[in-house]
Amino acid sequence: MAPETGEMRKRTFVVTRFDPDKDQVPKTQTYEVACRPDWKVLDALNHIKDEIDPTLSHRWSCRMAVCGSCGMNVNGEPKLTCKTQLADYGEVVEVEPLANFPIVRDLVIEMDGFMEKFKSVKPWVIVAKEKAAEEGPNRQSPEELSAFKQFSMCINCMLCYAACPVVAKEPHFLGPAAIALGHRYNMDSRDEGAAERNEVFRGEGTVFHCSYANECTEVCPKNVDPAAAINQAKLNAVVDWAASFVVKRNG
Amino acid sequence: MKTLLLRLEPVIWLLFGAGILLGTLLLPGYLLAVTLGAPLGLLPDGAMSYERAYTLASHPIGRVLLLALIALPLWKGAHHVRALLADWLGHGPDPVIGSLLYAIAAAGSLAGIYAVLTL
Amino acid sequence: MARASHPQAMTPHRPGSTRTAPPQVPDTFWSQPRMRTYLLFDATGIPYLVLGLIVLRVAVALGRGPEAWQELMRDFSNPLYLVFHAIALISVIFVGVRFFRLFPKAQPARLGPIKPPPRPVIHAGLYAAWIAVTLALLVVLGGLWP
Amino acid sequence: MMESFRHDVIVVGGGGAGLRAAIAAVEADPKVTVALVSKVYPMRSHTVSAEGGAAAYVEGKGDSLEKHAYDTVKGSDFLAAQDSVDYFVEQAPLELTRLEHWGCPWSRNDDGTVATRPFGGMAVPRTWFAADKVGFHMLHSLFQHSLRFDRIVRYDEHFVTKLLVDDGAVKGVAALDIRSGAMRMFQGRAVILATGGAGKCFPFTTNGNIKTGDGMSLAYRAGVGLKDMEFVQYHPTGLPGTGILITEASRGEGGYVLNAEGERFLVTRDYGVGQKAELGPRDMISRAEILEIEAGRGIKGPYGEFVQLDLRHLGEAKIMAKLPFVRELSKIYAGVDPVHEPIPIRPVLHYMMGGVDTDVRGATPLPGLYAAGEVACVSMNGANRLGSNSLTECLVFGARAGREAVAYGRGASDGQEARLRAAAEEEGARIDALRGRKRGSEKIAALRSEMQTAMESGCGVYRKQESMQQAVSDLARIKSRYDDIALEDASKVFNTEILAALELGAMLDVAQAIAVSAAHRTESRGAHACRDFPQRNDRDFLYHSMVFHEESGPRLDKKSVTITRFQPEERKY
Ligand SMILES: Cc1cc2nc3c(=O)[nH]c(=O)nc-3n(C[C@H](O)[C@H](O)[C@H](O)COP(=O)(O)OP(=O)(O)OC[C@H]3O[C@@H](n4cnc5c(N)ncnc54)[C@H](O)[C@@H]3O)c2cc1C
Ligand code: SF4
Ligand code: F3S
Ligand code: FES
Repeated sequence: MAPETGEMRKRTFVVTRFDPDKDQVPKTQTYEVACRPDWKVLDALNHIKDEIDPTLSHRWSCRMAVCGSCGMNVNGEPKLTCKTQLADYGEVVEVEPLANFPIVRDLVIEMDGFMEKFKSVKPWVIVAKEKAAEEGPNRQSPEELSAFKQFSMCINCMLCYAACPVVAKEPHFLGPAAIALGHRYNMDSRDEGAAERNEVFRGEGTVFHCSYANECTEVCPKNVDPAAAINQAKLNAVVDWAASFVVKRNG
Repeated sequence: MKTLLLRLEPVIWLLFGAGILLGTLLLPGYLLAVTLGAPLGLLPDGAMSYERAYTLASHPIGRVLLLALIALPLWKGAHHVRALLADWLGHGPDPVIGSLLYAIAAAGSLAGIYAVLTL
Repeated sequence: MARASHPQAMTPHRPGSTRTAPPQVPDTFWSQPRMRTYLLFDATGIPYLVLGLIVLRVAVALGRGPEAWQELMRDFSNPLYLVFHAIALISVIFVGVRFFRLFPKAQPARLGPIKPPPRPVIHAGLYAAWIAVTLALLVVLGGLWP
Repeated sequence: MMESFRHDVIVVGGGGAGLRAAIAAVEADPKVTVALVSKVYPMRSHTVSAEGGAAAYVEGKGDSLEKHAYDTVKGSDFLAAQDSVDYFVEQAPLELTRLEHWGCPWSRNDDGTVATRPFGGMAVPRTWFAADKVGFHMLHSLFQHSLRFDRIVRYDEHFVTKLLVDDGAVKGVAALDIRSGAMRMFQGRAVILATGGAGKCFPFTTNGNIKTGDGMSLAYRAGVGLKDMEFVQYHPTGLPGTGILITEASRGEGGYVLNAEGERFLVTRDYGVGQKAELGPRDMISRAEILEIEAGRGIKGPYGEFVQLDLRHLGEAKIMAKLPFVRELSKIYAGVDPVHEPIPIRPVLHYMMGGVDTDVRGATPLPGLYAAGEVACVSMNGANRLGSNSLTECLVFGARAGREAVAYGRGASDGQEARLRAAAEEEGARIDALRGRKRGSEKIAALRSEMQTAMESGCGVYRKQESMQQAVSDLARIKSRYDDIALEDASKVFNTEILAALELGAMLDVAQAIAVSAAHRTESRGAHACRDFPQRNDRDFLYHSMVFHEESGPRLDKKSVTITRFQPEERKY
């Protein structure tokens, strides 16, 4: 579609391959690709899929860093491949599925466990009495909005799970994105469900598993700062826990 | 034991948090003066004589600070060592190891309280 | 480098799931340069734990009397103790530098009616407190005051 | 034996429209269960990429329902069905309010009320927004809200390949579980299609990889007509090369469109947008850009000529507050920081006004089949959609379709299981035969790009009889070659090659429908601009074009337009 631009550069891609129908364990395969200077890692993968090897499987859709489906480990670091410039890499680029997740096939990981954790923090507005639409929107000041806005920016790309050393070793840990999401609702002035979520936060997948490695925040492509969310959530969970001795809750 | 630990997690985390924050604030002064300055002879004569040390430590503020210097690093240490071992041993924070470490911290803190009160 | 850690880590709940390869988890994070700071941070737990126990001994010695105190001071001049305490000091400083950077954002935007100051202010405040406390302790313990 | 699942309503697609439909259905009846079948996890749906905003009347801003309706009908170049538009504008504020109650982080005014911004073709600022990530926030709010209903059962990463029709009514779908490669049957009394648009028929588009027109093809193959397919929207501000969208909100917030000489040509020259300048409707601005480039006032770049979008005068603070995502996208994908430099832009394919023929209830002529969102054509967009109407459309008509489907299901039968199963098994056999089918000589990627080229040259911003006819015949040829494609991947697990093949099949259906409809309309209306027929011709063409699937090829037909209170007049701003 477009004319050639700038200088093409030859690169070697070392890509994880795994087909449960055939392979016992994942292996790697190398592809030589002449890359445009403005290409992202995802462009190269799509080129491989279209022109070299149609059996390569990977997830992607929006190619604009917002759908969250194209996360992979690139040279060992969790990255959104549609946003990762090849220009920042050398000759050899290693592409693996996101670390810390079981591998379904090639670069595709199993994310159902994540989805369960995601749901377990009750990521919806909990109110004692629901309003009818006819009553009009709630009021929320820009300041109240800013208390949770950052934590609502998560695209569920799961890079933070691939980076977190605790997720790697503790299967039950709720993990950064799920906790950030629960915390997002706890901080929302329209929500009344903090007590319920704090119970989840103190449960099996407890927020206290987090040892503040801050790696989640380092890799997050959307500046959600899940590490901040988790550690705020810890404090809230403690305060809420202490309060539960003072005020007996019904139910 | 696992559930018990889970229940206690908020308290442990609070103690740990206090340890990492307050412990870290207090420790350099103590380390520089008592454990490095005095033995290396960098302090004025008599600064760390028994009488002076005892006077300082037995003052109510002294007792509180001394206890803080015992208990806080213990909790910070126990919690972090548990996390470190989790990485080393290759599975999540282990309840047995955790309990052991927290038991050390708890025992140390209790002993500290006793020692500080009976100065 | 990858090893099967916990294949059940993220269990699928859907009809007809297929066999998966276990997650890629490094044997030890030391093999991952970006994890080293974090590991060192956790590793400072060891000197802290030991320090707590040593200060306990300080308290006990103070309670026992001058002899015990003299013995403790002699021990402290032992190179082993000196080296350990030097390492401990470095650890504490490392913890402070890292943690005082991370601490401000763990403050919720609002705790009930209290609104904490902006993060850079907390950060700077922590450093100021750190220096002040250290100087105060040096002055008092160093015998300059009272 | 093939696994099968039974639910009252089957929703195909987990984007804005699909999620809203599923929620509406379970809320309509406490016993109803819904299967939400989607080829990607719902939060990956392309609704996520919408940036600018969602339109609805707000009190106290000098707005009225009638004004919103008039803007919409005028924007549509009077091809909108006015009953649909009336229902839409009336429901719009309620739907956006519901989303607010469900947690959507709408941007706010200082007094805590919801903020609105101006948008192209809208007479007053009535576009609600959440910075410039509106679709993202709406989709995630909907998805997260949907999680509280256990009666919405999700089947993620299931690719629907066929509608199961029994006794003249739709009774379910057959779907490929992408994960295991197994075929599954979903039985239900009603099916709602919410599969989104088909931008991928074109090479240069704002649409993501999943927007391949599957739902349009499903309905088309089941005998339902596709309506107004020639009307595809070009958005005036896409990044050259990638086609990534720079939202219209950037003009809404005051951005300028400049040519190579730094001239605001929408103001200085007559392109029909009049006073509205940068806030004119998309079709007109896209055409103006093309004319500027043709007149030699474009800037040459590695991906063809472009014009510029200048935000510098807005200042960093405003850009960061209102358009942070625009800044991020420009930096990563165009290498410019809009705070300091203008952004290179050119018209880019964006949206399908046409789609599966439905009435105001979201019902298609085929009993049991409903459609909502971009896949559907309730005819509220006519020949040109106004920016920020379509997100609201997903909610309004998604909800309506959900409720209507439940009501319909109460009186409908289950369909004969054995016959449905036989049809599903047959579909399974077709897919099995296709998987890893080595014989054949055509490559998927090559055919896809030939199709895209044909669409771009035939059905671009400006069209010509000759090039449209060329596209029609090219597509027919590509379609016959499609029967001879070769597939290499024989694995059942997460085989994305077979998905690409199925998607290409769907896109070819849609592309053909677009080209055929376009070629027959020898007038210019809304987004359909013919160089050889520059005038609108209400005498001969004030109707919806319909395309039906026949073995021999697409068959054209027409349908009358519902006109109630706004009579066609010249569209001038
Ligand atoms: C970049 C961009 C910006 C936009 N900005 C705005 C804006 O500011 N304001 C506005 O009003 N509109 C905007 N739009 C338009 C609007 O976003 C879309 O029209 C709308 O989101 C479509 O939603 P949908 O629910 O119909 O489809 P989608 O969100 O596309 O969802 C389609 C769903 O169907 C599923 N699906 C598809 N095929 C199959 C199959 N075969 N089997 C199973 N499932 C399937 C997919 O998995 C997906 O879940 C924008 C569009 C784009 C591309
Ligand atoms: S918190 Fe950041 S890294 Fe984690 S899933 Fe969300 S967007 Fe991705
Ligand atoms: S990386 Fe992991 S340990 Fe905590 S701060 Fe982030 S979740
Ligand atoms: S493809 Fe959507 S985030 Fe990368």
